[in-house]
Amino acid sequence: MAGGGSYDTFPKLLLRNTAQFGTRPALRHKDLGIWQSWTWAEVAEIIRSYAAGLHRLGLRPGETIAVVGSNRPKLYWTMMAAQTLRAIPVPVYSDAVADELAFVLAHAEATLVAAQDQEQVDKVLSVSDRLPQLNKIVYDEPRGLDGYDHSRLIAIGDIIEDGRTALAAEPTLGEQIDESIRAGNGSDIAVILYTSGTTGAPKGVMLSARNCIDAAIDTTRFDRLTDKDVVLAYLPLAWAGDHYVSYVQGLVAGYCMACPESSDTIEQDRHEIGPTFYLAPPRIFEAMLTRLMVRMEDAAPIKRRLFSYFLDVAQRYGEQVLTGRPVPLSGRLIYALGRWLVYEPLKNVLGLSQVRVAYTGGEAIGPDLFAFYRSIGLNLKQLYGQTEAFLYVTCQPDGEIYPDTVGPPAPNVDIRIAETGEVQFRSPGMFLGYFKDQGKTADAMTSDGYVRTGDAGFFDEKTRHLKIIDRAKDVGRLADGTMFAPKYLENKLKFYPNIKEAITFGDSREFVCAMLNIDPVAVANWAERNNVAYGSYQELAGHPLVYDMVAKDVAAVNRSLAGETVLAGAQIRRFLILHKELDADDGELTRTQKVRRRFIAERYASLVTALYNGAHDADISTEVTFEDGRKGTIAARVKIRDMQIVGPAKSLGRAA
Amino acid sequence: MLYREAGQFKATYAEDMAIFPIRQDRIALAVLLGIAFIGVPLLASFRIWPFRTDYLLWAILLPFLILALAAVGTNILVGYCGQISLGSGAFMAIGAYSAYKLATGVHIPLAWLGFAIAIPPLPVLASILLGGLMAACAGILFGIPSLRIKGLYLAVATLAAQFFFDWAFLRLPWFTNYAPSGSVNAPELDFFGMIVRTPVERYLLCLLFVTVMAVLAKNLVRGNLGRQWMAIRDMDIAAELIGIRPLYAKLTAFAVSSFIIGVAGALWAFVYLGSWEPLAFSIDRSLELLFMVIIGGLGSIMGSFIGAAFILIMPIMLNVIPTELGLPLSTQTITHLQFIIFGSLICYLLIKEPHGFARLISIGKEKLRLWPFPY
Amino acid sequence: MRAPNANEILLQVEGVALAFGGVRALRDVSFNVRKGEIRAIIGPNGAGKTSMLNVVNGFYHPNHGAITFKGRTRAKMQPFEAARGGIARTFQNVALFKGMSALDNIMTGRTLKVRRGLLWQALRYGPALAEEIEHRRKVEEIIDFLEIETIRKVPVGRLPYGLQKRVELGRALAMEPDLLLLDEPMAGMNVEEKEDMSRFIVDVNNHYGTTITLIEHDMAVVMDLSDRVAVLDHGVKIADGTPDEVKRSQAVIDAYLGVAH
Amino acid sequence: MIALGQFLEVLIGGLMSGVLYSLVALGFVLIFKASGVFNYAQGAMVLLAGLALVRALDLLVANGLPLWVAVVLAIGFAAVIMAATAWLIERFVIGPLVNQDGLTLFMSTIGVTFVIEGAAEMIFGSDVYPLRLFPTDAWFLFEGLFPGGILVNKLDVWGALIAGVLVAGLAVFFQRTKTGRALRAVADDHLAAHSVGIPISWIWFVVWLVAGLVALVAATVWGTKLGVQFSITFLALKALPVLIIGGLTSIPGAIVGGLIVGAGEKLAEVYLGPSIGGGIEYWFAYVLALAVLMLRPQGLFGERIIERV
Repeated sequence: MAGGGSYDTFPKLLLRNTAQFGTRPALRHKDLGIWQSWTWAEVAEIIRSYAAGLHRLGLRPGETIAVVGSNRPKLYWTMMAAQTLRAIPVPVYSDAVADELAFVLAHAEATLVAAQDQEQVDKVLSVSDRLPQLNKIVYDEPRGLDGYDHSRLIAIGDIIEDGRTALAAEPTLGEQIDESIRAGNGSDIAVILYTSGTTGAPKGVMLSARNCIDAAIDTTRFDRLTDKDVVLAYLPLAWAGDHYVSYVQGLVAGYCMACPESSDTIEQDRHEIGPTFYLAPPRIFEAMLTRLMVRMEDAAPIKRRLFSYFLDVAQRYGEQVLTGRPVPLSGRLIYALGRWLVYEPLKNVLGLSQVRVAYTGGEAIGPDLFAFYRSIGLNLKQLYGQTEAFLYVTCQPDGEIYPDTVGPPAPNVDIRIAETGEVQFRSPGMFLGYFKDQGKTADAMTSDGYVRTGDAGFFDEKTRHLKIIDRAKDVGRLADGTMFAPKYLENKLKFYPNIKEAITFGDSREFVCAMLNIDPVAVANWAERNNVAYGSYQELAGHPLVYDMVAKDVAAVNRSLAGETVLAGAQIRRFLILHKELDADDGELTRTQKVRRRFIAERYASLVTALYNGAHDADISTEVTFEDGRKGTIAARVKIRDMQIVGPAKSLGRAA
Repeated sequence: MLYREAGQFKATYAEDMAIFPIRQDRIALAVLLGIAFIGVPLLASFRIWPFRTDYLLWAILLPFLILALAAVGTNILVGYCGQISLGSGAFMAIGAYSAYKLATGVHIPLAWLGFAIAIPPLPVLASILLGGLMAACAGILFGIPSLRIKGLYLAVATLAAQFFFDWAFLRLPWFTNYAPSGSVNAPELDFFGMIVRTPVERYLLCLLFVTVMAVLAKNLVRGNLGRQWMAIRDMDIAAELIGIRPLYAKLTAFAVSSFIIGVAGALWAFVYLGSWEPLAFSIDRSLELLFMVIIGGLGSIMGSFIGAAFILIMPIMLNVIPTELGLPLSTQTITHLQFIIFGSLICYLLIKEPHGFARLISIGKEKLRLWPFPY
Repeated sequence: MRAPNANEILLQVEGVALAFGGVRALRDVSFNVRKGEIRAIIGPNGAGKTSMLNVVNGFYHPNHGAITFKGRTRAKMQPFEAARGGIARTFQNVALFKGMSALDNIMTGRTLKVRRGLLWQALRYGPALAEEIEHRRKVEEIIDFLEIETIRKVPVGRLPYGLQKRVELGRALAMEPDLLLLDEPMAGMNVEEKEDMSRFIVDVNNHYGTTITLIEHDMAVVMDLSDRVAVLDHGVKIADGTPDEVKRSQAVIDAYLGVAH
Repeated sequence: MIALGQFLEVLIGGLMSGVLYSLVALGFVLIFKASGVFNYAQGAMVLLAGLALVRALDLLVANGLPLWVAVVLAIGFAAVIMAATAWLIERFVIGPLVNQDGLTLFMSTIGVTFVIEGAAEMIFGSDVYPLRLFPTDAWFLFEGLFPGGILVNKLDVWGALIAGVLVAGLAVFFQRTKTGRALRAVADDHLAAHSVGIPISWIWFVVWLVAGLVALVAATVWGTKLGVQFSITFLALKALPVLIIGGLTSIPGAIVGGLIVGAGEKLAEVYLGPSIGGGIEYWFAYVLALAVLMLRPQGLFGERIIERV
């Protein structure tokens, strides 16, 4: 099992991998219909030539190079080549609008940008007037760029070729490259990851090489990852999750990273490559489950009955079988039949049948969703982490999995709970601070060197596992003092296929209200089957039958809340369905689709007041940006629905 | 349900274009070949259950293999190239008789030129293959009209071939080496010293022929020539406009199809019948082959095998089942019933799935791959 | 990179006339197409546009007049000889091979480039397989170029209209033609599909340097894409020149807005 | 002189038998013209009609009914049988296969052939039944001109007369009557006909019924000539070249085709046959059809196939 040891920078790790796993595949990319692949040895040669080429372009140690685009081999190689020259790669979200891109590039003072294709190049060119220090743009796909002026625009392929010929011609260049690899040490800044930041402008998290490598060594050992594993690289490059799993852990464990053909063939490519290690934020698991259920709706009745029967069986025995706890023989037999008939085919169609370890993180996952995947035999585990901790703060070991906790502290991670209930930690993967922002760094750290997570939580007495309640700032109290955790409620609501997004209000108010977003796919399919006519998303969202259907789901959530002592009081009294989908382009969601609660509260203030003043409908008009950047306004009259509160189980018993 | 395709990715174009890209299909094929090449001979030689008598080999497996090969040939012409042919029986006959003549020495007295062409008897294998070649030449000859006539009209041109050769092999004694009875005996099946006599040996010989030629046919059909045929079948004007020469495409289809049918004819005569007369290759044989291709599945090599199996086993089932159930039926009513059931089954199948069994099976396979989802 | 060099004429149509019995589809039409140019032929319905393409393609044989392609004036010609000479074509109402998948349809476009004979293809081993893979590789570039990766293995019969048009363009490109005849490539398409198709046409012209002759009714597209436009009406050429010149010519306005003939 | 006489005799004999072939061919043309189906089962329908007719006739005569009444009743019974068959075929075979391609429909008619042959023989018995509806004795013409006159069989003359009447009747039926026009509309494009409101299934039933009646007429003539027996079904194969030469879609073409084939066959048999082994009658019609096709791919009278791109 490969470890870091004396290899304290990524270029050194690359050389080690070339020595130890030279012929093993390092990277695969579905292109032109088949999976092209490169071994570690081939990758090392390409990186060496690419680094030489970049050096000749004038990239100096300490300078930053931005990387904009989706998961393409040449963009990952740009990061490796930059680190070989001890320069700092700065990945940026590929779907960021021009202004966000301009802010990050200016803040990071990037002298070079690696763009994926014509679309990204145009975005960078449109803001290049605000980027004085940017001198060259390199690109991966030449499509459509023939007509551009090639003084500042160079193809990555050409740089590699130029580097290769230069290395062959001048031996001194080769020595310079080797010298800069030797000179590299653990304390170099390996990468700057800009957080999406639910509040305020993005912050650049600086991570040292030693931070990343030590953290990755612990986790690869924790999950016994070897060079035989395969990972699908499909998440945004700039997200800590993808950088950790596809790039860093790949270098440390020596396993193979597979890039899909394009962003809309991810599902098909995952099915083909069959990854063994899989990370996804909860909304991807949610989307998968919704599509799965919608497809099953249209199956033949016998198949539907068989499917739901075996899902119940999975709910009864799945968890025990997965964690090896004792199961009665009949249960074990019926589960085995279920595995052959439903669970394996299900995972096979989703491309997850070879997954040995799957993690979900970045946001709290609804307990029912989590339990569903484990029950069909997917070894799904929760991890709690942040970009500032370079992902891992806690992660659940294979044996001990509880749906509502995020597991014990990750190896070598020290966690404590401050008196305000905020979780604080110190870990090998801890960040050095925010780039060019000492003020914010100071805020984020405590005097004695702990990082403040901003999340509230506590250690469960029995299992010593950390339990995250909510964002520290968002956990509130109802007027009568009962605790109100909006995130917890929202996750329960989002488990139901018809509800895509939910925002709950209740802090310092008499009761809890919720604003919901219906899932266009699931509800449209339901409307089609029950031949409910609708012209637009807005009309569907306001349809009385849709309100009834969603009301049933909210009632179910209230019933499950009634069973929990701590949160019984926080049941949802009134709710409305928003007339438009929450969208990152309107600033209502972050780039990783997390809800920006405060911004929404201000933007829909008129709706919130209507919720609390007993009105039965409210008018709202909001400004919207369309796909091509034009602005427009949408006005609607939104109806509000009241719910009865389910008394706590005990009292119900007495009253009956 | 049976398919676990996650993780089977294609790293080279050769893998992507393989006949059986999915591992589960490859396993199924290996099992099938295992049974065919090892299972059957073993069971037969030790007279174990299904092979206690030679009936299964002689009456079912042997004819199935040879007719399947002929069906593959017919499918290339009718299924892949869209040229309707009612002359397959004649091409089988040409294959058989020319192989017979070549195996027993050819003597063509060219009286007016004053000399005669004499070819010594050739080894059996050579004569079978050359017989196929002769059938191919006849195929090309009768393929020429297909350049001008299309569709059902073309059926008549091939019908002309059928009746002409029926007549020729009956009336021109030269073909039967002036045999008085009009029927002809197969030469000794001597393959490089090994004499093929017992049913198991005959079965293995045919199995070898069929496997090799089916693979070659599948390669042709998947390759560029196959695409040309299918282009001519789907829309010959568009095919011509992208550079396909209709002459070359149609005649190669006729040639390849007739070659395979010719070899099948030679095998049918030499290995299965032993001694035969032209009636063995009459219009009924052509219709039977056309049935196999259409019910099995037009444009599918596997479909030809399924069609052959169906058309062969169905009549046997029809008269085994009534006796099995103890229904006292006179042989005459049985044949009449057989006609009625056979005809209605054909109509039912054509209505249920015009593209034949092959399409039904591929739909089934698709459903299994997507199990439990409908799409 | 695509300045159409004025002097080199790729196709010269001289005084072509075509009649089906009484119907005179084309009356004495002459025009030329320069190498590397996007040349449009427009005109109201029944003006003889498609017949003109069919004559260039060798599908119809003109009653009189001459056609010179790449310097060679040709006599009576079979359609596959035109294809062999480097003329590819798409059709007004899509002429795809319904029995095959999108990939196979485009692969048939490679027919002219296949060298290996029947026996080699039957063996499909060694050089024969290598050649098949090399053709597959070229077709994959076209699939990538036309962004139809997701429908590679789908039978064309099941594809929506817009995608079928793209597969047909792919098939024509697979022939690596010198002259590409597009017969109303955007008929029946929505705005977004039209934008995509225009982008592809421009890219084909830039990237592969293919000369394109385009028949299209959507004036905005024609005026935007083409270098020169020829206008046909009732089988007669009534205008020829750059889009601006043609827009202003009175004859064209009359033809379109209707003036009693 | 003798050679000329013999030639004339063979020629007229050939023409006569040709006309009989066209009787069967007419059935094919009818169904192809109205539904685009190349009906291989026409031969089997002739057998079915013949068997129904002859068995009914024998039964009625045995019960002492006068000949004329028996014949009319038998023909009525056979017509009812043919109507039932037409309904069954349209309902269970042609209906469901409505927009399949020509080859599938052709194959389905072969399926129908098997069913009809099996059912007919099971119900009506399967040995040879003589039928005497027409005088079959010889008739000598133009004895004055040629020694011994030209031998002509009365049956052939009757056959020719019936064929002429049939053709005239069908031509009028197709051109003048409402159903006839509807038939032609359905033949061109049954979707368009459907959209105009023509009841497709009724039209097809009528077509198959008329074809059945034509088969009945053919059965009366061929039954008398050969006796009602299984081998009548091979007439279908004999009628094919007639169709091809005449063109699949034209009624007059079927008659002209029949004449050419009949005459051609007999002449070839008499003059060409002996030199190359005899019995060439078996395949001569097909080679003749092939030659015609090479000249006109759609037969002498068929419509020219125009393909538009």
